[in-house]
Amino acid sequence: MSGDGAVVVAAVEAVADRIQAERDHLTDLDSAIGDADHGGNMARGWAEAAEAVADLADPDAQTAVKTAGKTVLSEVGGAAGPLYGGSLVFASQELEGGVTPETAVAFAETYLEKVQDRGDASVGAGTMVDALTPAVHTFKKSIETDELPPLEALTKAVAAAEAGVQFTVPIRASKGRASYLGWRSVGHQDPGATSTLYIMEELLAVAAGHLDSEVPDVDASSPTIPDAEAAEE
Amino acid sequence: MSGDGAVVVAAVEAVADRIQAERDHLTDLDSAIGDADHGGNMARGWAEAAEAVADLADPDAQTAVKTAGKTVLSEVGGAAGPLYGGSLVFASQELEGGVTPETAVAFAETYLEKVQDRGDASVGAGTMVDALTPAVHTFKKSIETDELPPLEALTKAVAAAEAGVQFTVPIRASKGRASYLGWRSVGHQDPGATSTLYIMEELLAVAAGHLDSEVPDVDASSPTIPDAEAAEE
Amino acid sequence: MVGLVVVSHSRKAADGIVEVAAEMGGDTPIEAAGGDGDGVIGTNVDRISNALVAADDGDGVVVLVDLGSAVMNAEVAIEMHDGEAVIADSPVLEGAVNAAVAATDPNATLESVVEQAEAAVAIDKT
Amino acid sequence: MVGLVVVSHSRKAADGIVEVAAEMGGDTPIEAAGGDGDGVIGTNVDRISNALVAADDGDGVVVLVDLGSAVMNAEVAIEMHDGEAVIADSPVLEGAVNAAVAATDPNATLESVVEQAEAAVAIDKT
Ligand SMILES: Nc1ncnc2c1ncn2[C@@H]1O[C@H](COP(=O)(O)OP(=O)(O)O)[C@@H](O)[C@H]1O
Ligand SMILES: Nc1ncnc2c1ncn2[C@@H]1O[C@H](COP(=O)(O)OP(=O)(O)O)[C@@H](O)[C@H]1O
Ligand SMILES: [Mg+2]
Ligand SMILES: [Mg+2]
Ligand SMILES: [Mg+2]
Ligand SMILES: [Mg+2]
Repeated sequence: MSGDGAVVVAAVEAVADRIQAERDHLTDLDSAIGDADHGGNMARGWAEAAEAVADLADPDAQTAVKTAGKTVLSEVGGAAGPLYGGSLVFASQELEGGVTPETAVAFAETYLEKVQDRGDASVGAGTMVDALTPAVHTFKKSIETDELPPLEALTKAVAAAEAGVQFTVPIRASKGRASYLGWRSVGHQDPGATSTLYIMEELLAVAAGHLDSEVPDVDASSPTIPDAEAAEE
Repeated sequence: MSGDGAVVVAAVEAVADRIQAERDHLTDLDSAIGDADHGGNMARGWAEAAEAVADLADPDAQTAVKTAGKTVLSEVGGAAGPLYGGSLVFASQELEGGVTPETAVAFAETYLEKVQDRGDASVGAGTMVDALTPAVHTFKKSIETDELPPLEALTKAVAAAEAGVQFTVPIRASKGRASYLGWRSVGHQDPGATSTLYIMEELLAVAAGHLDSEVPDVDASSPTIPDAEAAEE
Repeated sequence: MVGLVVVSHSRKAADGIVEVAAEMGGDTPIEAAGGDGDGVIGTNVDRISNALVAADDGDGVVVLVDLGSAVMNAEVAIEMHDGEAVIADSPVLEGAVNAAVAATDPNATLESVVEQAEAAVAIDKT
Repeated sequence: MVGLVVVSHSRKAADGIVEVAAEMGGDTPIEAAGGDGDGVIGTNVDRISNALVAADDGDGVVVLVDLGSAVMNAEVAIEMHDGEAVIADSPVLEGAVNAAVAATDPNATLESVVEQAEAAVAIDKT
């Protein structure tokens, strides 16, 4: 197995390992503002997804992503099932021609659209959308406008996701189970935003290994994206 | 065992037998506009009530009625439980001084009030209230205004209940399960109104036996109550 | 007949809600899709898909959902379903009872059953 | 803490609704009173009474009901109960979830929990 498909398989496996490692932390986050199952949901779903993609015979990237998504969709009993799994299945169509910077942007945008569509959550609702939206915006601008190399774009996207995760802490949740808590959701980090960040970090690591290069040293605390200078250019 | 308590015990047994005999018919009525359990609910509840009152050692009327009501309340899983059982328990207080025409009227009025209160059904909602209300009004007027002998008053009350049962047929139900059917409830006889009539018929039969007299021959199709002549007197 | 599917995070809840609705539902096909399939609290798109197939005799299916992922997984299952199905914007148990009764109307349509399910929000209990 | 009692005609439904609500309910005492006690569909005043006692640790109980005799039997049980209890005018499952969450608020009162339960009618699902 080689090429884009193999990279996707490696990425799914890396995500599965990472989620397994963060399982208890994700569950703790979900226990504060939800039903304490996000770690278990995600660990189970991604472990199954890793097995499913490993079983594919020399898949292309689209097939591997679609298989991972279908498995997560079937195996995860919580909101993460349709949100992660369903959106991966849907967005996999953008990878028909393999993984290039352009198809990666299209994939990211389609994935975001599907998550927003399925969950009906705007930015600021205290969900995974808060991590995903700045990440996708940053990735797109970095590739399309700033013409940065893919790894650098992805690094900035990860930093953007991190900012999004932090943004969920001080804001009142208005979607998902955390919204049941009303004001009591303020001060809590969203589990789904957090797992979105972990997944992106793994994508970056796998991409770096694949592109055989170091992860660029981008300052996560001040990502350059939608900042004043860039806007004025 | 003798006196009022014994009459109540006999009445409860007569009701239990009658309901058992009408069980399938009541269930058929409830199957058309409800959940097909009124016959079973009532048969079970009254059979248990008959056993419970038979076990009492020389009860007074109040105790016997209260025991029957408590048993029906505990044993009947449907609306009939709180409506028949709960109202009997509550109204039993009116029989503290035994059964006289006056306490019987007070009992009937209190029972009706409790049924209306518990079920929040007005006359014309297509429920047992439609049988009970004219029966209680007629009984009260027959005793208090017309000064009829108790058996004659009770006979008129039974005729009034019968008119109430017929009244539930053409009207749209607005309380109880039949109300879920909306317009489709029109044309159906209410099971609870029907069982109310059966109970009153048994009360009349037992009272007649007790007072050792014939049931007076009152024309059921034209009860004399709230009619024009009476009103003008 | 219009069919019903009841989706709840709890298998027991879905099964029990079907029991309550069936009391008034005559021959209405009513299927439960509760729990995530491993006895865990959650919802599962495959269970919902199977329930849709079982409840659909060609006249469409009204889907009653409890919360959160039940709604999203029901949407996914409906998108994959070969036939008409609609999620009712109603309380799950009360909507199911209303819909079950509405489905027994000889003139029932998918629209009329959804409408009755959604009318359940107006039910006063006290 | 304010406690909850879930009354449904189906034992499974009551038990399952408690499962769903407990997911979000922390230490909230939540008791099921489902079915008529003989495995038959219905409600039973004695079961409700026992559930009230079990759920009441002195701060009162919010009672969630499904339909018909559930309401009347809950009223009877509440009249007989030694303590404060209120029926919420809300959908049974959605109200139970809302109430369970509301009860975990350190400032919760019987009133605030009923209010949140009743706010469940406004939940949009689609
Ligand atoms: N409507 C929604 N839109 C976007 N994200 C959502 C929505 N509902 C939940 N989420 C995300 O899903 C996460 C919870 O996932 P999980 O615990 O697996 O599901 P559940 O809430 O069903 O138990 C939340 O932290 C949030 O990020
Ligand atoms: N709210 C109400 N007020 C008065 N009577 C009612 C009410 N609800 C139901 N009933 C009576 O109860 C009868 C049904 O009793 P039953 O079948 O034993 O209970 P359920 O409807 O719970 O199955 C109805 O025919 C009607 O006369
Ligand atoms: Mg969760
Ligand atoms: Mg969950
Ligand atoms: Mg009935
Ligand atoms: Mg019943």
